[in-house]
Amino acid sequence: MSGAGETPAVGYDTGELQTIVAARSLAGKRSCFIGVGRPSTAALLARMVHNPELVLVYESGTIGAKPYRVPLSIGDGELAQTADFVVSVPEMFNYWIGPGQVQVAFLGAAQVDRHANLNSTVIGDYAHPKTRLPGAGGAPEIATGCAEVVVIAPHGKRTFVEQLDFMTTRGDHTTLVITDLGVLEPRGGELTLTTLHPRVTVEQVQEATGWELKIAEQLGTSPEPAEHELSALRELVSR
Amino acid sequence: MSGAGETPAVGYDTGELQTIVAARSLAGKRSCFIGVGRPSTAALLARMVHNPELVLVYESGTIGAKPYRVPLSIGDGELAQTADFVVSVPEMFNYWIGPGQVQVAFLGAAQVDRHANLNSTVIGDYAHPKTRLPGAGGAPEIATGCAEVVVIAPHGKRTFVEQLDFMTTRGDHTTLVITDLGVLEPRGGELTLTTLHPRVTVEQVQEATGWELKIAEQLGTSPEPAEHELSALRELVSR
Amino acid sequence: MHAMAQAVSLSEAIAETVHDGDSVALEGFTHLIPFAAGHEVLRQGRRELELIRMTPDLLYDQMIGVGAARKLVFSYGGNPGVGSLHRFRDVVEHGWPHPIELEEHSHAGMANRYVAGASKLPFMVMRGYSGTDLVGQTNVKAVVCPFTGETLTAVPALTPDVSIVHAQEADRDGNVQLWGIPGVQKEAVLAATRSVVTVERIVDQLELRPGGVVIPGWVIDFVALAPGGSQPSYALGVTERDNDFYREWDVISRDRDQFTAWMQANVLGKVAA
Amino acid sequence: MHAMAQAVSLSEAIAETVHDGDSVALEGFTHLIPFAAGHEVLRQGRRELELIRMTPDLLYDQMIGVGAARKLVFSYGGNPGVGSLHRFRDVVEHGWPHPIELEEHSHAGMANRYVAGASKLPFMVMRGYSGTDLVGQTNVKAVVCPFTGETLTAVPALTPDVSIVHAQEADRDGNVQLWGIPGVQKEAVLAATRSVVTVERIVDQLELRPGGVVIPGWVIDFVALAPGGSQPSYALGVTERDNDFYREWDVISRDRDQFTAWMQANVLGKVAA
Repeated sequence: MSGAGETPAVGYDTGELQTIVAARSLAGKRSCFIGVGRPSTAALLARMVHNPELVLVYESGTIGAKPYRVPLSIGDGELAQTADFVVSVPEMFNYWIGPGQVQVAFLGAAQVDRHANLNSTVIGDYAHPKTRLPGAGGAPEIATGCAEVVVIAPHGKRTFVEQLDFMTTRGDHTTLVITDLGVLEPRGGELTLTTLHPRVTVEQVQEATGWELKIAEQLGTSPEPAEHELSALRELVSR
Repeated sequence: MSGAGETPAVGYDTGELQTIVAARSLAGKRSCFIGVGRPSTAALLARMVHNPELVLVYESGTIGAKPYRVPLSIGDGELAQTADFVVSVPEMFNYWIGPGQVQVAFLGAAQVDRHANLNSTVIGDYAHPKTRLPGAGGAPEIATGCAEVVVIAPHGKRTFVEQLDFMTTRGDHTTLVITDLGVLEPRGGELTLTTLHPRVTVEQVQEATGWELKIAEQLGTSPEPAEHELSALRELVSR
Repeated sequence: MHAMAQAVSLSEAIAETVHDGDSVALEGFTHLIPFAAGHEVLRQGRRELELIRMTPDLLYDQMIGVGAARKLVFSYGGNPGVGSLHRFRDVVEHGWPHPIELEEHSHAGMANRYVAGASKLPFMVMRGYSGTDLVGQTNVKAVVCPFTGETLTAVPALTPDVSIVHAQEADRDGNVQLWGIPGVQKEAVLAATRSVVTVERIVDQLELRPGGVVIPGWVIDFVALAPGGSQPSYALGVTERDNDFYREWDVISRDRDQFTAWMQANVLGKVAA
Repeated sequence: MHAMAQAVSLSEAIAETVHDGDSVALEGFTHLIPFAAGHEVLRQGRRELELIRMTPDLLYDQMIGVGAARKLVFSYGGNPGVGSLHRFRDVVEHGWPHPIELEEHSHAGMANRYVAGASKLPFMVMRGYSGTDLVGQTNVKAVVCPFTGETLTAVPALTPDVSIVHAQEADRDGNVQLWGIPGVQKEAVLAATRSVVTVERIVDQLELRPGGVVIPGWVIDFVALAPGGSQPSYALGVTERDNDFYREWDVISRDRDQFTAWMQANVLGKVAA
């Protein structure tokens, strides 16, 4: 999708790679629903490098936002000022997200299970949690409304768990899980390692996953970040 | 409410009187929902003479419209141009009319029964009507959403009928029925003649009503149109 | 998932989207009624249509009168401020030119049916219909609130095969903006399987207006330029409502032969824009 | 039926509308969060509140942290883009300063609950919740579509005793206009029994803006001038979001004593505007 035939970059970190791989997944897509943090960075990078026409949708109500900087919140003023149009929160969920008018969603989570179900509510017991997380927000309906859901999460046993402490969001529509080690895709209803990032081994990924991970027979390797991808990303985050 | 102590007008017609009486009923009201024709004329007259702050609401979505001329349709451009704000039709019915945010509604009808139920659908049998009328429009939900409903209709046996051919709109919220002969009000669940227009007799009203009409013990008389009411009305319709 | 709206001629947009037997909603609440598009549907000879529209108005009087409709789904069939729609009355009262099926609602019901369609929900809940004779002549059901036990009314989603609306302007990517009375046009487009928006003008870039409603090009199939395309209705700020014609229609449409001659001379016999 | 909104001081508006034990919604989705009004509620010493808000944000972290809440009804309790709300975590994880009840929803659920409240309907229908663990921790029920037989989710109406929102401007009759991200503010005001709108400025006449949302004075109880009243959130075109403070809050709020001192110095010990 990118990288091939380009000058490969050197000296990037795994977070940068993860962002770049996520951005590549938006090539050719019409519209993407994004939250804050890495998903937002990846989607802005996609608009810079792969897909200048990509329509960015934030749950705050801004449709077609074109932020110059990575916004801190999903409601920063720049999002409203640069949007094609802005709608109320009820309209956002009822007319745009629920009916599937937004093609792709980028979501994060504290825990992911083998069916790509997500937990963003609590670590531990709901009534007496070890860690209270922010909660559902827009994720449950975004995950069932959008046709394609891309989960972006750090790969480790605390995140990729055998059993969620709380099932906040269903994984039925998940098409990709992009981590800092590789890419998982649903195959036969279960997340399967299909792509390794450069220099990552299957054993490393299995070690960072809380269940016995299915491995695809044809295991791909993510193309190295191209120089122009990495420089665009760094320029973006420095703004 | 008006007229008393004013110079009485001479040489008006019964339609003008009906409009003037309807306009007086809007003194002290916050907001009024209106359709086209006489109700619209009466509400504009009310803003000229009795209640300059009256908020006019048309089902087309215009809230706080201030038309200079009596509009031909409920969607004339002047209504949108002069409105405090304009909303979509779903918002009009769901947020403004249904919850009772609009205080008074003016409605017309082809048939009215003794409970102030209205027919604006068909004369004759529904499947094979003698006369097909326009139908419900906004009336049914306006009539149950607004706290006070004022029906404005010509007084005759074709209109004031023993039995509606079709019950389009429920009369539960009706507070006044203003005709060209007098005013009816619900008393004990049944429309009762409470006010006669000048020089109209009870017998005339009974003759023009298709059921045995209840007559209030204390029967009032509508004040004659004041000169300033009639001149304002004539100036309004001449615009 | 739609591709970006294609800007095409009106005749191409209609030919690509409207087929015999389709359910078709041409919306616009008094304002922005898509007359030019409706006339093109007639010129292309479409028949057996299920015509959906809150306020049939003159346009559906014309479409019904030439025999294009199999069914009418509506909530107010009058000539606003003037009186009857004579072709609508004639088809209901005398079956001319051929009988059609009626499905009749209130405005609140129709509006919520479009909301359900736009939301891709099978129904919406509302208060209304109950205790009226409309219940027996329409398509609503009771639904009980699971919290309070109150019985409310459920109206089924409207999901037209095609929705057609008119707007003041589109940009070169097919993003549309309309302003003034917005009616149910956004909902109609979002609820439909296919959609056409006719516009007064194409601009380089939409400049958002007070009260402006944007419908993005990626939920529209075709955008077609049709200046004056809502006349005798109007496009606020561009054209004016031809109230005189609304009154004249009362005369033209009263008589079958006069109506037929008028349609031949002014609609059917004209060349597509 | 409301009388026209009265323009009063913020302290009077809060004193007239917010009482101990009330259910109170202070809305504003990232944008236009009514901080000044919330701080005034705290200065007036209100307790046992049922605090309703889609995104509790820093304001509810503060209100929960000083012990004003009996219950929190919400859908996302985080510091947007920064991380945790530490006072919210502390009350849930350790019951400090005292345990509170949680009622937790999704954004779509909360938004539709406000829609139901604004529409004076007992519930709204949506797709969501089913198949998640949220069902067991919240207040939703199943409802069956009477047309298709599909099982959907019913969410109950939100009808706060008081809703408080912030807007850019009001005119002298208390008509309010806000623009930028409109969130659920209109719905929150329409759903409430009593309402307060704080504004950046009073103008002679509202001039409608692109994206402007008008809330007429006749559905508002009190309008109060509160320039900068949504800081560290913002009012588009008037103030800027203080992203640095959102980051600082992560430090201030981590420690109970530091939080308490900060609140005393910056909120509770200040004189009402």
